Amino acid sequence: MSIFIDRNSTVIVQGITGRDGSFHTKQMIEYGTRIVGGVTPGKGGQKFDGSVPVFNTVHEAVKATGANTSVIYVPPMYAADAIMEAADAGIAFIVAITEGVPVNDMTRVHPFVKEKGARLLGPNCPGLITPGQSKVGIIPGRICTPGSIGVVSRSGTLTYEVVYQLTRAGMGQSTCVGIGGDPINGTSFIDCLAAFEADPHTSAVAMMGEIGGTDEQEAAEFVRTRMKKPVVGFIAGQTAPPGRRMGHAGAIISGSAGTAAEKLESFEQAGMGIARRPIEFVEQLRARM
Amino acid sequence: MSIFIDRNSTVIVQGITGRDGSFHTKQMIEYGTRIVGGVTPGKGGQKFDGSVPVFNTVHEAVKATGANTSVIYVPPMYAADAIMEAADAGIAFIVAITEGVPVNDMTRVHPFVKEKGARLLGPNCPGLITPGQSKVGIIPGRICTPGSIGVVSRSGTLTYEVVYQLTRAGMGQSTCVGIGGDPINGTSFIDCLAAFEADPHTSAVAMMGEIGGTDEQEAAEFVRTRMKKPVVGFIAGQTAPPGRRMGHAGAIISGSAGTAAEKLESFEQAGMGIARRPIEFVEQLRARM
Amino acid sequence: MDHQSGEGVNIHEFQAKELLRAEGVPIPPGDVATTAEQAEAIARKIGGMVVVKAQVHTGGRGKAGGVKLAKTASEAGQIAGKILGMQINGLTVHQVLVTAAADIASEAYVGIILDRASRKPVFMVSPAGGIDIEEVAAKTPEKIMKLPIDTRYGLQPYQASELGFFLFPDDVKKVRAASKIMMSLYQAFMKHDASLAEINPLVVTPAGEVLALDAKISIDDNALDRHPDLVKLRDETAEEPSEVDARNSSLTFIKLDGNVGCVVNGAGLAMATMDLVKYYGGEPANFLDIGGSSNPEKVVNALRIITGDPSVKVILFNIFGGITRTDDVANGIVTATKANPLRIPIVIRLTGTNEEIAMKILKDNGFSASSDMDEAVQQAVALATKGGKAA
Amino acid sequence: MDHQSGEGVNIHEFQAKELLRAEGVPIPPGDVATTAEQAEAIARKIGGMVVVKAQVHTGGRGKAGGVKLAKTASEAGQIAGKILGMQINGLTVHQVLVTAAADIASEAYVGIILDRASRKPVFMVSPAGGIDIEEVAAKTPEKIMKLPIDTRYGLQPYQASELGFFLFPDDVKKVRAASKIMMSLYQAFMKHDASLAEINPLVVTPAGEVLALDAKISIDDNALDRHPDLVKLRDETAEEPSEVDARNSSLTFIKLDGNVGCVVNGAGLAMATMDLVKYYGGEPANFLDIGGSSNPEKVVNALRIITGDPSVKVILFNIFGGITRTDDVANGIVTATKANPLRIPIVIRLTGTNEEIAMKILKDNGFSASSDMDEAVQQAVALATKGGKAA
Repeated sequence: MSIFIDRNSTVIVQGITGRDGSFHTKQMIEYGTRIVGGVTPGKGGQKFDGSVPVFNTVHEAVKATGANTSVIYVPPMYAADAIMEAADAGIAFIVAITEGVPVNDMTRVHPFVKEKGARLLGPNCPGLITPGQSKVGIIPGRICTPGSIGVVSRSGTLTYEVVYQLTRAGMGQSTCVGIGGDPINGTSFIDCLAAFEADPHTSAVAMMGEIGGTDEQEAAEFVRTRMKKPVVGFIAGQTAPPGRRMGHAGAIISGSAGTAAEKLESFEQAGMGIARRPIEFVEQLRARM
Repeated sequence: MSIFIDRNSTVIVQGITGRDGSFHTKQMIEYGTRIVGGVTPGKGGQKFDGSVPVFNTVHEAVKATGANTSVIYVPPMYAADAIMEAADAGIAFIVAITEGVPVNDMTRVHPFVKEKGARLLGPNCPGLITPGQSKVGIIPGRICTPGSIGVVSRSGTLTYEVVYQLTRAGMGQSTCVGIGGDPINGTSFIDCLAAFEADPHTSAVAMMGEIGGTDEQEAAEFVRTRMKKPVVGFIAGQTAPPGRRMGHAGAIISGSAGTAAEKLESFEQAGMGIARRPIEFVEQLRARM
Repeated sequence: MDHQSGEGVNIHEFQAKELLRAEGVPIPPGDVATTAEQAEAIARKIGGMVVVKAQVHTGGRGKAGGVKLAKTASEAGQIAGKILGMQINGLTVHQVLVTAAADIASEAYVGIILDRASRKPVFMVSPAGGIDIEEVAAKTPEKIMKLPIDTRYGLQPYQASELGFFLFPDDVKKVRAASKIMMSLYQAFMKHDASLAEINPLVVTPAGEVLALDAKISIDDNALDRHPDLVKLRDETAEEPSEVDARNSSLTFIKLDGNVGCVVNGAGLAMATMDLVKYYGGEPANFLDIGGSSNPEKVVNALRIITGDPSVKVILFNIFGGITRTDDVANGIVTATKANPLRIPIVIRLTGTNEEIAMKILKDNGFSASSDMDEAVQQAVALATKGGKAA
Repeated sequence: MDHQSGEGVNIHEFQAKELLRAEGVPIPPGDVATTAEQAEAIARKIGGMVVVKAQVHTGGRGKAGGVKLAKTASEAGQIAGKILGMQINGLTVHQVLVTAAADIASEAYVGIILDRASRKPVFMVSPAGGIDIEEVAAKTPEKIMKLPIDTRYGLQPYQASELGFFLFPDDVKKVRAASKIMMSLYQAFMKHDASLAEINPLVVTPAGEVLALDAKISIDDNALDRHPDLVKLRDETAEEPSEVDARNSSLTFIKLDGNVGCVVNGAGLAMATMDLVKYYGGEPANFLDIGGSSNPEKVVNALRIITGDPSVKVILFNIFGGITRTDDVANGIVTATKANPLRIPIVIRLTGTNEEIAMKILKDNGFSASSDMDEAVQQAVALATKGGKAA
């Protein structure tokens, strides 16, 4: 079917009455996502957009709606608290869109979410979309089309670019996931690859990495040892100078680790296809399916 | 055989060169406990008592000796740290004798030990003894004799009293465990009862509780629903005035919960034998074996 | 509900309020006075209506007349003069708190209690404040919200907000104010190693301000070593003198109403000994635990404290030597009775470490001793009931 | 080893030392000077031998002559006069730290780095201090101990002790001193939301004292909102001016050496665009991410910053509208070029949200635009290489 979300996902929006929250809630509803409630402390009892009930706390929202998914649009200094509130209230899948969450906050949030048995996607991510069924986050719905390619990426607009190319080429997607570029995030490449491998409706995976860190190398090792489905990879930042930051915290090269060359080398060793340009995903995937 | 320790337990002593640590280490060695090392920061490389190697850290001690058990005699303000060090170093069974550990420390230590997969006995406990095999802690060895009665207690000298009576009556013990009287401790009555139930060499259990809290009631419920072996219980503090503390933090009555009457009532409902005086353990156990 | 788990050192209301004020809890201005004149001066400085409150470690101060409203500074002085020196539940009032009176629109309860069942500090809040929270728990438990806090993470803002919405479901401004107070209360609880921290009542004024009108904090005994500042707050004049004496001698002692004075090592055995006294028809005069270390000095102090109680008719020693060396105890008995010969009988039960040496010491000094607990307790009860002489 | 994960705001050595000193780290006395006279006065106050150290955000100060020993106060003044105004790795020295010189018996390295692999701050210590830790990591990795810290519990004393024993296996006094410093370093790291906190070297004096001689702290950009005090420490004179300008316009900008000026939304797409420029034989002049929000003002600022670089031969816009509305971007381009007509060609690629409206706006104002990324990049590279004119 898909990974993480489908037509049955029941979603609440934390920060539903905020600027970004309200805009994207409307977009999600329009796309068909089952938005069952929203949370804004002090606005409990109101209706968003005339129909979506608003609650003061996530606990109340979950109790009243039975939601299993939450998407977070609260300001960065409140994001860690919002994630923990969702996990504590029993939300199983939490998508944190918020950009600029202090990294130290995430060192506590990560084990908390794990202890509660929840899955966190993000923060600082565009969310995810299962085309034709549900979108949770901010990925533009009209660039996607249902199909069998799983897409996973560390960046936002680059994901859109690739998905757009795939759609134009007639290659639909099972689920497109943006895991976010922060140093500490909830869901890794490997988590997504494992889910795609287990999903009967995914036949191949497009993976977009960046310079910095070793997540892509670990993902490649996972592909090599644990996956049967074909995976095509791309690394952004081949021309970035070492040691300078590039907007994402993850997009850094330091010393010998985390270079594009190193990552592409690991892709090759894992037998993955390599897209040198975004557009090459199409031919590389086609060649392997 | 026994629970938690036996002749194969390899034990290190944290605080081995201290006043209490050195005294009881000698007693343990004399009893036959396999003391394989000790830890005192800054005394690494020395030998205790001419033969036991001393290390600077628990990690070093575990690496060098392969110890699976640790007993802690460090001062109260350092006890939480010592317990966490032991758990972090891979010690599976940690016995904290230290009295006077701040309770807030234990609110962090408890989940830490659990996360590391270790078992903590205590703090503020006399430790335990498997007669004829190994003693870890301060229970006087000569009052015990090998046999099939499991003994578990919240207090120290009261345990000795009962064990002494059992031994005088010819009723040997499989293992005698003092779980300690602090509000937050590592091993509960239920943990010990479950272990005794699973131990083929234990035929009956003597359990000594105190007023305060609801541990005994929960233990009684466990006996009722999960145990086949006979259990005889005792509650100290029947004459204690409500709301006053009695040396142990646990020995408190507050409101309707935690009274001796309530606890004894729960024992009766669980079909347990009741010892009204310490000496009555002998007849009550004999009647059920 | 096991409220008071964790042994606590009580501090006075005004001290608790200082600790909370330091964390940012809004509290009406006030100060403590030991004389009527001081009280009047404080009231004058505050201006307007004040409350004069007896500072003693007991509940029911209001019912006992220890809390009074004063309209003027001079009235505050007069009231303070009456309250100072008053006896409340057997304790003398040495200090009063003079604090600004607040108009009250509603009262709530907010507390944190260290809870043994969940192994965590537990927040307990209720919109039904101002009265005894145990009464609320018994009669209307649905009006209490309990929330255990994982101290690895601390109280999170969303939790404080949940607690706040339970108190004020329809007013987000009050929720924010109450949440802030709960964050501060938690900070104070953790910082000072409290076993209990309570604001009762937490009031809302007609203007919508949220204030702490009364506060109670107990500090974990075990943590005092790292809080020298808090040790100073301990007010020994507000406690039973024999218990203060015992604590200063490193003994755990609680005075009771019977006539069999008990000296035991270990709290569990001490309680079991008292129970056995009762079982055989006697009444224990005290709980006394000399602890584990074998220091003859402790025995001397224990005897001094017990014989200081005129209602004690017999002294019962019950010592099971583990860490405690029974010969040390025997030496203590000999030393103490040589210095201050006993005027009441003594029954000694000793067994365990160095028992033979102890028995010899006692015998050489004219004492007899048993190694059987039941036997010793029966003998002590008989002596207390009929009068008579052992040793 | 991904040292610098977490974007960091660098602060100067003297500022880092102040933060550490506040947590109790022993550091030789010193102060910062902006003139030779001030430096001399500080040296006089300190007395004895001092070190004069350039305060710039770059490594290799020593090699560049930015760190010098002075025997007297007047020598310190002379040296400061030489160092002030000096260029080190392209950065002008505006401040020097004058600090007491310490005798050194041995040097160690102590650092905490936020590590993405373990998702924790990681302590990294080495008895081989004073030199570049990356060199130690490469050549003698066994001389480095790494210890991830679970921030739910914080650095525990036993861990600080383990790290201390790794540095000083045979001297428990030094272990204790170093452990205390590590506890303080961790406090500072957490308190200030650092992504990096380093003491290098941590020295032992011949008398056995353990001291921090140099310190470096980077603050997590994302946490600055809760640290207004730290924002003030940001020294914009020590950074590339165009990057400061971009940051103040809420743009992420990094200057590079090529001639194709890139304006992109999203860091990943921005890097992919640069890579594609290179792929087609061109050289990007910069990394510029206008971010997600669609504010025409940002586009105006982006154009101003890029056209300020004389080496830029062509401007390439690559916008994939998601949150970003492409019509806003189009309006920004029109506004900016009306105010300041472009003297170099511009290539525009727009697709996504409100694409049709954007295309119309551009067409109405005489611009052409493509919806294909490869096509646009190829065109821009061709223009940069051969010269020419689009739009």
